Amino acid sequence: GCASGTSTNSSSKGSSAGKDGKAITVVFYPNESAKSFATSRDALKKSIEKATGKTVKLQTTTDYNVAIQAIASGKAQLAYMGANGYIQAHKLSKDVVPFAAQSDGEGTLKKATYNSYLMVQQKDADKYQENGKYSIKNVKGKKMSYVSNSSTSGFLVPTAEITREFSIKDGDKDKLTQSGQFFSKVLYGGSHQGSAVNLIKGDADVAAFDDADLMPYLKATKGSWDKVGSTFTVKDDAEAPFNSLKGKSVVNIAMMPVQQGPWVFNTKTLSKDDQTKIAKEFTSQEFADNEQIFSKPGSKKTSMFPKKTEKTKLLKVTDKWYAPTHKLVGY
Amino acid sequence: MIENSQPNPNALQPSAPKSKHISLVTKPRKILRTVLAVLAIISIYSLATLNSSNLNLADAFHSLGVNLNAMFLHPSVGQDSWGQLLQALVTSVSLALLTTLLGAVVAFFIAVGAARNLAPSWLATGIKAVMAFIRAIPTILWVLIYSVVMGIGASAAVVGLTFHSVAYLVKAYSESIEETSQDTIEALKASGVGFWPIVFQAILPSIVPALLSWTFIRFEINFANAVAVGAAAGADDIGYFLFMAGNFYFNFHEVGLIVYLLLGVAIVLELISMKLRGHYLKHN
Amino acid sequence: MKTNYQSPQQFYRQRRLRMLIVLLILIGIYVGSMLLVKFQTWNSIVKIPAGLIWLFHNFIPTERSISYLGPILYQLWRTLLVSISSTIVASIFALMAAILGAKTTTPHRSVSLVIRFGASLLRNIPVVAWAMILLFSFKQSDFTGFLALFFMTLGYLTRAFTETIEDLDAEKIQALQAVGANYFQCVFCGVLPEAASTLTSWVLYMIENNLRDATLVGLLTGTGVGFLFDTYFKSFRYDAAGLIVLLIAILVILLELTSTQIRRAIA
Amino acid sequence: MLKVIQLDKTYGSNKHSLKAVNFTAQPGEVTAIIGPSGAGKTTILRSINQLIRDDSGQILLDDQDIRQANKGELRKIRHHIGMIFQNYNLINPLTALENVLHGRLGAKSTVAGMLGLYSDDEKSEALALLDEVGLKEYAYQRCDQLSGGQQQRVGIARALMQHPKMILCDEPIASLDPKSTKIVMDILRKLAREKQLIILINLHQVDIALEYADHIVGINSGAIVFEGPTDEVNDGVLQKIYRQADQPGAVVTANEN
Amino acid sequence: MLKVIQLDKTYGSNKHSLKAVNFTAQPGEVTAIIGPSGAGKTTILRSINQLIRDDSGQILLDDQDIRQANKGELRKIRHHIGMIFQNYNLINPLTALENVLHGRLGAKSTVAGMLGLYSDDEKSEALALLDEVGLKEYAYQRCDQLSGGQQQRVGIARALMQHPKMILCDEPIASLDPKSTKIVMDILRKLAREKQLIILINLHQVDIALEYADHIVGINSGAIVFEGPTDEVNDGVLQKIYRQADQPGAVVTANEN
Ligand SMILES: Nc1ncnc2c1ncn2[C@@H]1O[C@H](COP(=O)(O)OP(=O)(O)OP(=O)(O)O)[C@@H](O)[C@H]1O
Ligand SMILES: Nc1ncnc2c1ncn2[C@@H]1O[C@H](COP(=O)(O)OP(=O)(O)OP(=O)(O)O)[C@@H](O)[C@H]1O
Ligand SMILES: [Mg+2]
Ligand SMILES: [Mg+2]
Repeated sequence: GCASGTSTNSSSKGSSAGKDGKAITVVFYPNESAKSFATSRDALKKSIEKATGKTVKLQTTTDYNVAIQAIASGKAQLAYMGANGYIQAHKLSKDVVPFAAQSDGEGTLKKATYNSYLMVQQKDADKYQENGKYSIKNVKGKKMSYVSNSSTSGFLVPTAEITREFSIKDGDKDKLTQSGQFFSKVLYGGSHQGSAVNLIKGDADVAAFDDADLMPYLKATKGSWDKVGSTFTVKDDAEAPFNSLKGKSVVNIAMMPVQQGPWVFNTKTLSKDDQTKIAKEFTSQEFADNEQIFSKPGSKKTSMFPKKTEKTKLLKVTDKWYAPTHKLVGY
Repeated sequence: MIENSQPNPNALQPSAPKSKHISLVTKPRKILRTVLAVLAIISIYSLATLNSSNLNLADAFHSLGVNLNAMFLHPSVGQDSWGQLLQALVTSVSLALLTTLLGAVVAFFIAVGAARNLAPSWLATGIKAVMAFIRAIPTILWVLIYSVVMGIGASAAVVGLTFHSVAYLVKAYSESIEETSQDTIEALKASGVGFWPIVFQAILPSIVPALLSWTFIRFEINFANAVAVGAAAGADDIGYFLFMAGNFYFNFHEVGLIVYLLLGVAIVLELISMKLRGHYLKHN
Repeated sequence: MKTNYQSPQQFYRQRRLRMLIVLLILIGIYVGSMLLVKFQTWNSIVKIPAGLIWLFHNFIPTERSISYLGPILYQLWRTLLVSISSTIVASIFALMAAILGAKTTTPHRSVSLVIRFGASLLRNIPVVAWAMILLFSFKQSDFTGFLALFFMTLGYLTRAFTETIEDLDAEKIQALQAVGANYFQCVFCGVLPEAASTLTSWVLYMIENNLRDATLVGLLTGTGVGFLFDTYFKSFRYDAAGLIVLLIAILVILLELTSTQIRRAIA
Repeated sequence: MLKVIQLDKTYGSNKHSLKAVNFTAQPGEVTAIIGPSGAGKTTILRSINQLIRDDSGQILLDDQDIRQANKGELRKIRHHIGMIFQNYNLINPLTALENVLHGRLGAKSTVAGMLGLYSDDEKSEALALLDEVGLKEYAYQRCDQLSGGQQQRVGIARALMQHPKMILCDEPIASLDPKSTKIVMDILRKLAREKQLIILINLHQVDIALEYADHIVGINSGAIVFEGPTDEVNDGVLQKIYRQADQPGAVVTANEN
Repeated sequence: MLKVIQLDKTYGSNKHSLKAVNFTAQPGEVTAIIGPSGAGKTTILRSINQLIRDDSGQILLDDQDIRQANKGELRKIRHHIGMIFQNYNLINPLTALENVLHGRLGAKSTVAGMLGLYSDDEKSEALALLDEVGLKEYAYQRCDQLSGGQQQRVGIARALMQHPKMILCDEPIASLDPKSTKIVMDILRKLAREKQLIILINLHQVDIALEYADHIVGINSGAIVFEGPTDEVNDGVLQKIYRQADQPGAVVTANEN
């Protein structure tokens, strides 16, 4: 359906477009900038063009700040972000408003979360048990690995969990981020995979990362992805950087739910009309059935949104729904 | 003349010709040695206190060998195609060309104001301080600023990178200008020539080889910078593929291939610069 | 180039033609690149002031930033140490490489070529690739940052030193040969003293440069002022990030002043 | 005619470099200023075209006081005073022809000067001048590929391109070998005669001065100690001019550089 | 005694720069080599201490053929041949004293030379030599702060530090003003007389050669056209030596740079 998109292109120029331009710019977070999502991004572009009749410009970036500033300043009209990133952008500009997020397997927002973990090596797992239950009491003084200091699931959520557990004061939060203070050493893996590798190789005692990024490499050999205390083992056919780590196992000692990231628009530079059109298009069933955007459950080829079940789709959300993350971030 | 012997008193200071032992150490030599000693001590102290996090050197070098082997002996295009990579490479080269050309033109005019033999001292010092400040701001910050102001894309990358380009070249150019002999400038001044004609007719031709060589060095740096931050501004350059291959897919083979491509560009560039410089020095 | 022209008019016509061609080529390159990357020259130039205003508006340190001063100063100090030590260690190796690699002092042409190529290799490996090469093997630590700076500095200094030595007057070295001095004596008593002040300038400049590249070191090491900048930057504490930039600028300018002073004193 | 009247110059606060200097130089004549090193020869020459600003006195070129000229006027006056230097001071990478044409820059507008836009007439004239100094074949050669003597002649052609009333030469032959010296001095004398120029030359070599100059100005420690036609110069005069310089013996150190 | 026998040298493949050159130079005498530019003066001098390797012939210094010496021997021979250059070729940032001490490098072990370890005796001697050339006060001055004439004298002291049998001078005074010229030439002549050195000087200035040399070697286009005591040089001889150079008129171009 791209033919219809181009035909209305010129007619819509002066009218309502992005208030300062004809094209709608969509910016993607580094994660979603990945090359393998190129098809998904193109499909998205077509959908938006179809819905609004305007040209769409896709912008990938490798820097979180650039993405956040772009949507906050209104230079981009549309963005797909992480929950934390959204909160930051919303703080910079109230015009940034969420309008859709991925649902849970039931097609509702109830469990529209993914998981972030604190994991340890299997051989050390016992040390983190208290009365047969896993706890993070013992992580103090250990070597810690985060993803990067702008990640939601690989940094923000785990530090919030640790802050809560150890009742760390607000002003001392930075202590969690630097070597030789709370932790004997703090590492940044640069990516979820990198953080996991830090742990499995033994450079870190404790590592934070999420499920979505590690599923291609790890399988749950005891328990499941939804249970604390489960054991995960590197798959035999895992690709780099795990190819030399086959068979190694890790155990999750804590699991924190993270809210799915929202699609947001900048209400100041995207016309009301387009806002409605896009929101409607994104939350439609037709959109959820687009295989280039939603990969089928269990499918080999991953698209931007992997479906847990057939019911998975995008649902309408508001800023209110993100209250938990607001609380986590502190504003 | 008498007045030229005025540096004598301090130059004579190890004046012990009578005594048996004659020292060769002069004051500047002592200062140099002190500076070197201080730097050496700082280095040793800093090396000793470096946190190497109980690194196992044998393992480290082994894994280094394995990685280098994967990168440089088994390069491959990974999941991208040659077409994509080459096109992105061209984009990166274009970014570097744009930032270098823009930088060179802007920098030349500013450099005239920053050269001590042409401009008043306060102006030269002022400009140089501002340039030092600009260079202290990380490139990624410039890119961020301009993607906020102009939107993500190549334009932001170009403008952001050009700032450093200008700041660097102003320093380099103004130092080249300062090296042109005051006498030649004076010769034209003595025949009643104005400021800008002197700049373009006397100074510019004299420093062309130096300008060329600085500009090419800067091109090399701009190219590296374009690769490093172009991707952040969404310029769709080779840096994006490098970032993806390195940070997302951990594909050493593809990183190796991209490094080879970058080296190829660098070598071609070096050959061109050698040719041009040789040509200019010999023939013009 | 022809050295005989029919008339000065023809000479100037030719010269002007050549200039025109060069100019056209440059403009061609510019326009070509511009179209390729979709760069809008005029639009961009007009927005430069807006960017500067945004910068000052957001990055001016506030009173709150003062509370960050402690850790910032400490990390700045650490970073300075790493910049200095990596530069000094690299300059020792670079000096040896340069003496072996400079056309005037090389024992053999092939050695010179190998060294040039090696230096070019070191200079042109991008940061991301360094990060991969070093991070995977040497982990995230001060040491990794040191190594990265070391290799990059080595690449640049080898080139700079080589050119400095080649620029020396070959006759001066010959004068020592004529005295009966051998290779090492010529190098130590002739080449090094003659080049010393230029070499020192380069070393001092590189220290400054490495300090500026601290952001990159931060990326690799998770320490140093670069990492702090990264943390503040990514958590949108722009005032603190601005404070770091300001302090780095001040330190760089101070270093530049000291190094000018030192150069003057050792001259 | 050039008339220097009561010219005084003090560098810094202490050194009195020129003390009430008076002399004249006539068109059609070669006037040589001789004197020991540091006597003030260079200072006089540079005061004349105001490359250094003197403290007091008058410098009359055809009855106009150069010292009173404002910035614009000074540029115009300078354009009519050629200057030749010991180190030629040409723009090395440019051709002889271009260097000669630089003599016209002072008469051009800023833009024309910046772009080096010369008229066809000017170009022909430059070539003719190069021919006059015997360098026609070298017109398109880079200046740093010329020998010292040839470079100095390019310098002379550049000065002539200014259509000067006067040429100031600061030790024009100090870097030249004897043969080139002869060529250059012959040209200068010829120019004085044929074009009725005022030619003022600072010289170290007394023999050359006696051979070529019509008029000699002797200076010692900033004061004129002799002025008169060349044939009035005798050993006594020379002794007076070089008073401190002729201590015998090889070791003359302090007053040498 | 230095005996050059049938020395031949061809640069590249075409140019025959020296053709069967024969001459001798005696200790205690100043021998000057004169000839037009490009005649081969520098080539002869540099062949003597083998800075350029000649093609054939013999160079006998006190009956030892320098051309036959192996690398180690050559270092020793060179150590006894001082060399003075037109551009002095001192190591600028070092003091005059250190530059003079460089004269000892040829006699030192590699390591001692590298580290500049000189004995107290050597240092006193260097100071004495600087005194001899009139530069005692400048011993601790950087060389680039000295005037040309002073630098050249440091060069002479460096050569003397070698305890030479012979000093080769390649246009030692071409960059000097007349007064410095006199000082330097006086020193060289005095050295020849007092220390019975062989002093071989390339000169452009005929007048200086005639004034200071005992023995003159005239060369033109790579061939010796005159050799004999100075008083045998007359206008005819000079004409022969400078054959192509004395075309009359201002335009002497091709053979000048
Ligand atoms: N820029 C200056 N600052 C201070 N003193 C100066 C300056 N230029 C020249 N002098 C002094 O003024 C006096 C005259 O110098 P001037 O250069 O005119 O002498 P000169 O006769 O040209 O000498 P020379 O023959 O060495 O060129 C000298 O004592 C010199 O030291
Ligand atoms: N390295 C070289 N390669 C080729 N030809 C050379 C080289 N050096 C000198 N020549 C040629 O050898 C000839 C003799 O040169 P040489 O330098 O010995 O002359 P010279 O008498 O010292 O001249 P000058 O008085 O100009 O110093 C010249 O024709 C010169 O062009
Ligand atoms: Mg003077
Ligand atoms: Mg010669």
